[in-house]
Amino acid sequence: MKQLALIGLILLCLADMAFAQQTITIGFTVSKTGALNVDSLEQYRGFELWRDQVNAAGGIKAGGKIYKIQFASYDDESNSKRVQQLYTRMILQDKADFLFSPYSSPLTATAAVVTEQYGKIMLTSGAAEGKTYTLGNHYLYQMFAPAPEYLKVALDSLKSKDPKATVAFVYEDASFSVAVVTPAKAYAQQLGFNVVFSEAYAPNTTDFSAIIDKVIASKATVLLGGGHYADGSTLARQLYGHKVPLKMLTLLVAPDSPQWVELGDAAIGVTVPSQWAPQSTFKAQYGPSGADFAKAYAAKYNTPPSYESAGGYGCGMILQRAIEQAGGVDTAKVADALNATDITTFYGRTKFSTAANEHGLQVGHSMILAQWQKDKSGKLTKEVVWPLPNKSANPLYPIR
Amino acid sequence: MSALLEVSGVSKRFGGLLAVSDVTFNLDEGEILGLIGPNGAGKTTLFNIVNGVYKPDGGTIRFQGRNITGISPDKVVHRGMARTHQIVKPLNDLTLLDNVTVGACFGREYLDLKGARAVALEVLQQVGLGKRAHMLARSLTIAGKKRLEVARALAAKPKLLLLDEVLAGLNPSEVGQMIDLVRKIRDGGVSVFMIEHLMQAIMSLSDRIVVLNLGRKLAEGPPDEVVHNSDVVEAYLGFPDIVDKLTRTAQA
Amino acid sequence: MSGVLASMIDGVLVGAVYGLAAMGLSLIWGVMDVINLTHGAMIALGMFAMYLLYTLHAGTAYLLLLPVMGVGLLLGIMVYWMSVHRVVGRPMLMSLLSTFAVNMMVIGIGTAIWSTSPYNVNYSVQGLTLGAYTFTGNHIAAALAALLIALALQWFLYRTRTGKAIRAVADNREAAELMGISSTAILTIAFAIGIALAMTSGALVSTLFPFTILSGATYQLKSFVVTILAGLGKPFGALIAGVLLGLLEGVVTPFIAVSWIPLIEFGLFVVALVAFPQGIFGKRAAA
Amino acid sequence: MILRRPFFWIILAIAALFIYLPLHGNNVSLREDLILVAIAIILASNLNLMIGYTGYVNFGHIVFYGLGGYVGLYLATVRGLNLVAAALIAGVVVSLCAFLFGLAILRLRGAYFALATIGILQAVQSFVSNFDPWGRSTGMYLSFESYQSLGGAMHALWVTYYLIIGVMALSMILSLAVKNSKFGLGLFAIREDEDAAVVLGVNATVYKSIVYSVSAFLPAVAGTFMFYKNGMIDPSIAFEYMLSLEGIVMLMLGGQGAVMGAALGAGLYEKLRSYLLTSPKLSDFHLVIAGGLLLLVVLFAPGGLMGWFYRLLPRAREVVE
Repeated sequence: MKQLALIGLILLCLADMAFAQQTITIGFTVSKTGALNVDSLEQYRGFELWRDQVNAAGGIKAGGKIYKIQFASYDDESNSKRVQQLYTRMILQDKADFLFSPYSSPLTATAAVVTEQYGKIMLTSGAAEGKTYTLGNHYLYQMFAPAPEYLKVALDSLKSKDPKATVAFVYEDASFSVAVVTPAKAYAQQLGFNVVFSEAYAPNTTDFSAIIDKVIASKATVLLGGGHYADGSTLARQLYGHKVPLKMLTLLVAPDSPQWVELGDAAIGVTVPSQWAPQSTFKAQYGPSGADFAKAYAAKYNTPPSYESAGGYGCGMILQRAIEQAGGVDTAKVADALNATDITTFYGRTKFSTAANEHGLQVGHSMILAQWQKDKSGKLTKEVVWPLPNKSANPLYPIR
Repeated sequence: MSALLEVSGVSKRFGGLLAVSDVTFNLDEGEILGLIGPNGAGKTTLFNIVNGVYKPDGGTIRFQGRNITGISPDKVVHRGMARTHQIVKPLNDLTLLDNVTVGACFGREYLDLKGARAVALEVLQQVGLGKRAHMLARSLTIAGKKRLEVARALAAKPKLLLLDEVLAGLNPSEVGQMIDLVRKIRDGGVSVFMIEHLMQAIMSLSDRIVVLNLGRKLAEGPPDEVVHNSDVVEAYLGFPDIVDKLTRTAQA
Repeated sequence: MSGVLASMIDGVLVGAVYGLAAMGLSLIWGVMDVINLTHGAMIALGMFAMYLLYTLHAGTAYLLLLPVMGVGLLLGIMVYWMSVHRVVGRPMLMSLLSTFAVNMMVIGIGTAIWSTSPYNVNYSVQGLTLGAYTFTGNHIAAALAALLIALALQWFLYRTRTGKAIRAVADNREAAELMGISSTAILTIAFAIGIALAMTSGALVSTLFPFTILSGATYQLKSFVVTILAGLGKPFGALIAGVLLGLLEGVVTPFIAVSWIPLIEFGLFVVALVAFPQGIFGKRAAA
Repeated sequence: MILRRPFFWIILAIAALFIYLPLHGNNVSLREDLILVAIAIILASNLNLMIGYTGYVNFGHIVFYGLGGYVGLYLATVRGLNLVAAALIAGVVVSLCAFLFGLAILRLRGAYFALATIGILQAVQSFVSNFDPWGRSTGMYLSFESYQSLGGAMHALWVTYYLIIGVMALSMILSLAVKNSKFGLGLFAIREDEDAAVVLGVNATVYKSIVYSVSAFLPAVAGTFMFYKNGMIDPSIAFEYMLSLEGIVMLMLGGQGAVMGAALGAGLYEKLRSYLLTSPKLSDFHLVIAGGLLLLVVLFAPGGLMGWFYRLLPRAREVVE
């Protein structure tokens, strides 16, 4: 009888231990198909690497419990119509505790409607456009520096090289690039540049010859713009094919991807405003160092991480820290912890605005400018060229 | 009293071809007027002008004393002129009842659906299709489809009925039934204007006949008079058997 | 050299490719009264065929057009028997839907294989530089290829036995059958040629622009515009209409934002349809 | 008159089921699935008026839904109108637009009309993408606070759901009413043979214009509700060509011409698609399967499911219309 009681006690303890180890479900959609799939995949790999590393290390320890991470994710086809259905499904059916955003500003905006309706925390990456955060949300947290920051770095760097440059803006007519370029135009004029041409193109454009002919006619020497991977890479190729005499070419998002090397000579000298680069030298107060992250990422995926990947990993890290500080997964407590977050990781500083009219907007993170250069062996590499104290190489100017 | 239908100086040109040229004739109330002529004489074109499918290039058409030149076919029906087609045009996937109901709904009296169904059933009985009212039109034989054409036109309660070769393709007993039907229609107070190739039939049915050749009116008059018209005989010279028939019919 | 002129030349060069893309659509439409909605998917398959062949066997990309054409003929025969044969002569809605169904399947399979990521054929021909403007060799070569194919097609339709039979069937299927032409065989051949043309144009486009499995849709819509302008089954009509369309794009773009182009193009399309419901060069569709 | 059709009560029962099922146990997840089914039914039913009743294939039917969404959202957010009023005005405005488009393209027959509808869709999408007051290709966003007027976000979702189910029921009732009317008979005559219909007295020009504008009204109203619920609208989701084409697939699958056909096809297709999309093995193949189904239906069963059902039970025509 005593033995039986002992066995019972042991069983109870085991059950209790098993109970102490819980799972946290994190929901998000990935654009496996559709126009956004390249960028979205990189973001997803960031999420995935974080999950695998956390689980391998035993899980998140908070409030005396251990939480393993599991994902609930679906393909949104780069289409915001599906996003709401899928986020609702993840919240209600898959019982997701927290959510990460889909890739891109419009998809995030639609997902935010659902997450706000159900009062769920969503960390967004790959969604720089700031409008969503001004619509009166309570549970959104943005990892990326907001859109107006993007081209500031490029224009600042240009100012130091060629204060009299003539500038053209050619950009995708989509929420993110419009949100980037509109303040950038004003900033360029403020810096005294002559903006000679500005035109938006349709998101699925493949033939840029008409716009390129206009750029040539405008006699611009610097071109800023682009949008996402597909259009940005095509624009760069065709600018090169038409031998447009540009001294500087800065495109959003696309040149940050490791795939950019496929452009060959057309890739040389192209600059990209970046949330993060492997060369970034932030001293991590929390989580891995930049070098460790890059190494682990390259080992797992055979390709260097892009800033989408770092943003994705960053979402995980910041959420993990907030859970640890909150001592559990209670939404209100985690939200408080996130609101109080001000931390530097390998990804840089992270701090969210707590003002009611822009809750969750990223106010701590700053951007860098990276440039594709040929190293001594003739291999294409991406170097940080701005801001100067952080640089890993000197800017190449003019590029052609 | 003025004529029911007055066609004066009507012409129609397709590209370089003058299909109908300066045709003038009248149709009186209560009359059966026949329209004959060799193939390509412009008979169906003339029908199409009269009921508004084509706009004439010149000339006027008056119906019941009012000018209807160039108004669309659906309005012509509302005025009280209905027609059938030489090449039948059944509404294949509708029942016979629905086919005929369309005629009644949008005809001269512009009935509502309920009233139209009643009329349609009546007319289907009249043309001998009453038992098949709920069949699909596509399942009918050619003779049945011709009757359906007539039924739809009748359901519009027209003052004038245009019949375009309703006898063609029917076997002799069906021809006989159809001829009886046309007579009954006229006796019911509807005037008839009909194109027919079957000479025997049209000679016996018509009160008067208009002959077209190469788009022109060749002759007009009672059947026996038309048959003896030398122009008509000449026009049909290419078809000796027809001349033969014409003469025989006239003698009979 | 002025920007407008450069823009016009660019327009003409790419317009020739639009013309080529439309020839297949126009041929099938003219011969069997079928609006082939697999057209766009076939153009996309042409792009990927070129991509695969070029990765296997780099060299002169233009020589690879021949195997692409061969694949197109085979695929055309398959698609004809799968989706078109049973609906030729039925209401146009039927063939519209059956070809659309095949289109969905091709796009679905293509998405499963290649996802919808953009691909490139990394092949470039030395271009021509006039002043500040450079016209890429790929564009010039593609326009020339389009012209050559139009010539070949014209010769085929007007000088060979089979070509004449195709025209006879297009003109009047029953009469052609009475003259001993097997209309089934001719329809199969015509459909196969139509698909081969679509794939060839796709292969050429792949040397100019990046593409995804969905890229065919744009060229399919442009093919509609060209076909409506040109009338049915006329290779040179299509080429000229294509060039006109490209020229229009070229003339207009220096003066307005490029994002307005689709509005102008589709506005023109609707106007052309309404004004010339049977095509400008006219072939009456069965009433 | 229409109250005497048994199917009228079946429609009401379906709508009641749509409301009861998710409400029972507050199953919000089911509600989200059903809302997409309801939208599909609305689009397919109204498309049925054109394709199934009148015989005119509209490849660009989605243009009404998208334009309705834009007009409604603009009125509701920028102009601050009440949601239902905004939706009704959107319906009227879009119907008027449809009437104008119809004046231009309804003189075309058959395939030419079908092609012109693609042109209209693309032209409208391009126009909206360049139209500043509607945010060009960025579209319009709804403030989270705007849901407060409907009692908070959670409640607003239920309200829009009821509204959309209402529009769904109205769409089916409209189809039923048209089918049993003189107007509907005129449309059927046009579908079977337009020339014959005209000669029988049907004013085809007017009838086609009316049905084309009528088929625009309810999709436009539904568009307002749906994009309001969605929280944002942009040209690529408002005018999705693929969705327009899927509407045709649904209709063929269910059986064109039958009121139930549109609803059945829409329901089944949407269910199938969400199943395929969330099943990891099949998600790449949903297009293949949908295309294969469509091909089989077109080649071997042009009457769709309802056609097959009617052949099995001819008497059912009077009940399940």
